[in-house]
Amino acid sequence: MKTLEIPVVKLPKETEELRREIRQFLKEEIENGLIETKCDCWLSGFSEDFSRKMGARGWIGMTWPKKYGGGERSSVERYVVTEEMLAAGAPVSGHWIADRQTGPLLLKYGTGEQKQFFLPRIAKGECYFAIGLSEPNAGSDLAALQARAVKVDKGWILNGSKIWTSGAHHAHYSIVLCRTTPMDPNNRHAGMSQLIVDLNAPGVTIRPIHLMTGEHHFNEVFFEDVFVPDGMVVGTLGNGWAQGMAELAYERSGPERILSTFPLLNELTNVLIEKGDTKGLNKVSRLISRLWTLRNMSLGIARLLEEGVPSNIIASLVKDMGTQFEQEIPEITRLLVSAIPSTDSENRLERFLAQSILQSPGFTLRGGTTEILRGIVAKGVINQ
Amino acid sequence: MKTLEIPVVKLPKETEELRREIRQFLKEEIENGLIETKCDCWLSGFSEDFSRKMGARGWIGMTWPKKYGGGERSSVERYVVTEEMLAAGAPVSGHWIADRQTGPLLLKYGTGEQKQFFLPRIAKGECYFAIGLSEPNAGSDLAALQARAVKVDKGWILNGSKIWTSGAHHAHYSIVLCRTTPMDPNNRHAGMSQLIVDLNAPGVTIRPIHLMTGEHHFNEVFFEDVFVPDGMVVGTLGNGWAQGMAELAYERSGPERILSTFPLLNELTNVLIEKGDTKGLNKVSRLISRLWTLRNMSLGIARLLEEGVPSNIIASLVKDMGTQFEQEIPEITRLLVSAIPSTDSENRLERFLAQSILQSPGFTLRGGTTEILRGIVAKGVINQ
Amino acid sequence: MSEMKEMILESAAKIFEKYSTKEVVNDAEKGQWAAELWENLEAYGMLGVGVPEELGGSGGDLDDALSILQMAGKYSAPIPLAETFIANWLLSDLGESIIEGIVTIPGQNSSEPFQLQKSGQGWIINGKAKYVPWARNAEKLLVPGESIDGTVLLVLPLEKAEIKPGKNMAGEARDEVIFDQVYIEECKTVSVDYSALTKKLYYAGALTRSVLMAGAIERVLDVTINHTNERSQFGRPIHRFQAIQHHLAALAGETAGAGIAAKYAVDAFGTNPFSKELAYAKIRINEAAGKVNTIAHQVLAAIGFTYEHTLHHSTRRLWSWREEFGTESDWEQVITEELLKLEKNELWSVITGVVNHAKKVGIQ
Amino acid sequence: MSEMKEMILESAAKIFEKYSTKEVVNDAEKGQWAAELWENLEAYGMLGVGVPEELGGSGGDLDDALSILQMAGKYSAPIPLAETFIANWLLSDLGESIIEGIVTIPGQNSSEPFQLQKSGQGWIINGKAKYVPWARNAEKLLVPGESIDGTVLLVLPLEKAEIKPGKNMAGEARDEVIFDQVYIEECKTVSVDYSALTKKLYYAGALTRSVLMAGAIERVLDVTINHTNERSQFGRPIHRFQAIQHHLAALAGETAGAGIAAKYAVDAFGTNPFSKELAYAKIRINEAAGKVNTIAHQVLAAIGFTYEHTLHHSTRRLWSWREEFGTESDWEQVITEELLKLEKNELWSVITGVVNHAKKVGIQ
Repeated sequence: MKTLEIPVVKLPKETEELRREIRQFLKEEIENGLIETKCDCWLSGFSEDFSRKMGARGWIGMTWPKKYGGGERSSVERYVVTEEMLAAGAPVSGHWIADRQTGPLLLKYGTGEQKQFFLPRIAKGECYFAIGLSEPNAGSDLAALQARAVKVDKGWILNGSKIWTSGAHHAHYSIVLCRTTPMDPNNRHAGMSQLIVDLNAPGVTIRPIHLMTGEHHFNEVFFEDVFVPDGMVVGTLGNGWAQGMAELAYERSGPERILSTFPLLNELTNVLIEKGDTKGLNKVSRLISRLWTLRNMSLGIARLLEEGVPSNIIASLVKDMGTQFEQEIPEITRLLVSAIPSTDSENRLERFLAQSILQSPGFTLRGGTTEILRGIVAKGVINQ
Repeated sequence: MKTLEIPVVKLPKETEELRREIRQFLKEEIENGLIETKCDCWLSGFSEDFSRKMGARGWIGMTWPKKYGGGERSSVERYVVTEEMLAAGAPVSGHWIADRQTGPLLLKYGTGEQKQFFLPRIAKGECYFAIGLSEPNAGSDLAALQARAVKVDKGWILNGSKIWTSGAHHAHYSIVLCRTTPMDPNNRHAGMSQLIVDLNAPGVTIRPIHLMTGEHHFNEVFFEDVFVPDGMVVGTLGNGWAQGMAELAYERSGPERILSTFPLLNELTNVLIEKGDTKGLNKVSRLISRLWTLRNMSLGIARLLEEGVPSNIIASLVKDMGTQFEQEIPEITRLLVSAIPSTDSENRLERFLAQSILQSPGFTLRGGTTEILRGIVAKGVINQ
Repeated sequence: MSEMKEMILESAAKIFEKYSTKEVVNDAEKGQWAAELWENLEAYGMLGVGVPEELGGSGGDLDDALSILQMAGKYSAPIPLAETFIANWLLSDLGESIIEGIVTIPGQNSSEPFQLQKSGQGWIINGKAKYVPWARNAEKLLVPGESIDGTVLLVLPLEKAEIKPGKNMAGEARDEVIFDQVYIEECKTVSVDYSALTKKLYYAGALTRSVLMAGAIERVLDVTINHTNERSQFGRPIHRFQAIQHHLAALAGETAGAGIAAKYAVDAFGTNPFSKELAYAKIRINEAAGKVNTIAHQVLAAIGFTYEHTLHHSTRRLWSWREEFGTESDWEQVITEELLKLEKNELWSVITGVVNHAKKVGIQ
Repeated sequence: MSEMKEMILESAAKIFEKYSTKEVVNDAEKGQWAAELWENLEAYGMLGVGVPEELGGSGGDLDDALSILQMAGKYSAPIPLAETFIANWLLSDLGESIIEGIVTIPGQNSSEPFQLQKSGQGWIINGKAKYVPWARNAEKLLVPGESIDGTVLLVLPLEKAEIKPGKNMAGEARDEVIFDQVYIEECKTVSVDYSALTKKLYYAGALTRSVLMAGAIERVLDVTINHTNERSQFGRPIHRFQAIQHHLAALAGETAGAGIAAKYAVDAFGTNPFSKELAYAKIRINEAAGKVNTIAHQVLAAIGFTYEHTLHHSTRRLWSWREEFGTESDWEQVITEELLKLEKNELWSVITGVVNHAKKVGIQ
């Protein structure tokens, strides 16, 4: 079945050097106590300093044109940086969305000014973006969104609110999907636009949503008569839905859908090797085989996306399977070792285990729930 | 939640003696080469001789009134007989349906003549019944059935066909659910009746449906102008749907939804103990814990049914969970031992493994698919 | 259900409903002792249920006590009720009166016996216990001890102990208790066999966690069903979606399974405190806990993942409790050791509890 | 895809379509040799793909050969194509010409080397091989052998062998071959290292089963999707039910996973016949096989469970093949042995194939 075909990607030799460079950098950061390994670091590991250092090394906006501060490197090299960071549990959440989503969006749809202004700042690791998609009471039904902007002289007046906005309290801007013409119940996807909203603008209120762990990563963002200049409209007015949905393929098949709990798997492997626990390592072997497969799928899709091949179905598939895999790691780990999971523990395994267990419900919810993804995949293969 | 409450059943001391009696009997039958242990024996283990012997010992129709050949024993004692037979993989398929379903149905709805005629024969293990419910193209949508009977002098003329009729080629009669008034699309459940059809009557054709294993257990049964005397209508004309559905609770929570692959689990345990394989036995321990739970649920429902407490929801639950459990046993087994599953193997474990693997798809289909059951359970708990 | 039991449960329900509210549970996580909850349970005699009146209890049977505990699990009650019950059982089994006030026991079977040294009228105590539920709030700690006269069950006052605060994943207090050359004037000791005592603590601990979890699972089911009734998506209540229905069915199955497993464990514990049914139950309920949490969070989606919602009161407790007093692996190993003693084809005898030919099998 | 490859695959597809029909597969199960299928593949040079022409092959590369094999898996082709390919690889790797006619190899790594004794112009052969695919139809058997000169790769004519018929769960011929003091005039022998040879047989066997399974899984997906389009229930095509959609999504996931795993395994085998990627692939595809079968049978319900339907051609093969040349457990053990040699924090190096600081890790 063509829809499910994924190419084999051979990583070029040069990427090996890149990996070693990253690992050396990370080793020093960790040894100097500047960063700390965490599970689910792309949501919960934040460091302005670290983001700036990554920018300085050219590891943000890697594939973008040099004139916008990018590195004009291949998507495979970008992939390598991303997965090395995740495997090490490095604090990458600050620039994550801007690098993964905002950059490509602006490159595709942004005006010259937008590109000129935002991309170099993002690439330096100094300018963060937040996603402005979900709304209260809309849940998975994104098309039900109600935020609206009304045309005024030289710009738009935005009202409404967004929810589950990760990192909004750190971010400088948000790409807000809103209605620029009133909702048509017969075509709920029409009349939406994407606006770049300055989160420091008057009328913007950011309210933390504490997770059940007590941590603060998510926010509710309120827009009350926020003025958005004309120059901050992304792409075509009314085309926001299509533009927003195109982002999703980037979001769904990346290594962050596979590796969120990798630090735990690594630590588990350490412990089992030390104990010489072959039965436990048998389980790890099974997980490696699954990870190997998922990573190859994810790499193949990165290649397809680079080539412009539509990959929404297969990307949805990888997200579904990858996040299940992420969730399985803590469940398998706890049965192989004696550990009392605790976020305060001095024992790495116990700490990673607690982080993984407590964050794991989010894996299969964020960026499209399992239920939504399976619907997409099923419809995709039926219509073959 | 009341719907999910199940009582604790303490098996009376007397049942221990009963168990020993059964085990002694089975031991002799096996040692004398008269029967052979098989997985899924209640579908695929057939022996007229064995059924007759069970009848002679009073192990069929155990709870029925003595005047109808029953033993007036408790439902718990009946449960004990049933589960002992299944655990041993004994050839009980001949009388299975008649004992489990037809007897209780006739006791509840049958005429005096029907009870007088059929029950003693069933209890002797000499008269078998087949279920006449599913039809071609109806699948899980039982209410779509089309078999119909038209009134004539002194009886009915039946036309139509039934499918997936297990054991019809051995059975003497079938309880056929059919329309005695034409289908009303707005009330598809109305106008159905249950008829006792003599499978040797003119106009009845039984065509084998071979399973993918090549075995013959299922049939398609065709009725072409089959005359059914008035005396063979069960219960109230037009009440067939309700009568038929009431049977289902008996069908769904019995030990045959838990123990179909028990002979394999037993053999696996033997092998692992012999090897002193503690990690393997850890897995068995987990399965035992699950089996213990399921059996306690099943026993509790048997008690509820005896007391007349509606238990359709919880019975559906047990069927769903029990059949998943039955399916898991071969999947776990094959990873714990070195074996080449084969129905021809001289090694018991390899033989049971092949039987279990090849029959296992049926477990979660027969008697209500997993999908249907989950719908019933969900609606049941939502409407609390 | 007996009238007595019904009365007890009704009173307990009222107390939990009133004093184990969302706010109380959240405050407890921040370190606030749920004093009103505890005091009311005490005032109504709930803490002494299951212990004969002549030993200071309030009557009723084991089953009554564990029904109260299951309710405590359902209401996420942030108090050492399980620990108090275990202390009661241990003492009353030895014919000793139970202790007034807030009592706790070590939460894992890891602590070495505390050392007692006679010193003048009193004792010098040395010892460490990790992961002690609510040690910071408790007045007494019940632990195995050792003096030159042998091993004892020791009831220690906690005023002079050093307490290092800790918590489990649910934010429940799990503190470290350190006695470093602490002089104590009075302390109750009862001679016991050390290994029997620690085994008893472990099995009783597992029973309490099983029952607490069965209660928490009930709550998760209730919360989830309510959510599917109230929440709409794509224009209809989400329980109309087949995927949600399948989640609910699986959840109901785990709830029913955990419920019956807890019931049988309670029943078995009454006649044999080391019954293998306790192992089966802890395994099965642990297993249920993981599944239930996954399903409930999936159904409630983002909202159930917030601190604001109460779902996590139950789910975080379930994640924590399944690790306390034995994981699935730990208890599997207990069963395995018995299985290894079995003769051929005796598995069915183990399941049914009826051995062939009146012969004894290894497993009890 | 190269033009050459496209051509090969197109021809192969035509042959399988025409000669590996439902009837041929069913007849094969009853013992009928699929002669037309074999002869056509032979006539079109398909059997020699992947072997240089100078060694009797028809050119093309390994990838081409395995693409044909995947198609054979998809069409449930009841012939020893995998065995022929393995024989080809072993011989051509040794610089030997490949063998004409129907060749097979032992289907499990269990057989002891066959014993050769020089006798006049010929040899006396003793040995047993179990579970040999289509031995009853094959002309030659390729096995490890042993003579006083050492271990050899041995190509034995089968006319004089005793063949005890057997079958796997799919009804594919898996026979026992017995040479009991059989005199043979001519038989090809090539000196080889015994353990290298058996390891090669095992790894190559696993590769072929992985690829066959990937093909069979594709077929299962196709059949299942078609069914959900054609079958209606409660008044609508069943693919409209969310539960069915979830089944399809899971099935698609396993299919994609198995497909990519097979591709990478083929790729890896070309450069290293003992690559750990073969282990990963066999594990992952075995795992997929079980899931795929469960899902497909659940979706197709009773109809897919009958002999009349063709679903079982694929599912029974999947159940059989996952046991051949290593279960998940067997291959996990192979990986485990390499993991045990790892230093701390080197797991990621294993996954990426890039060691830190240009240092070698144990696993290759």
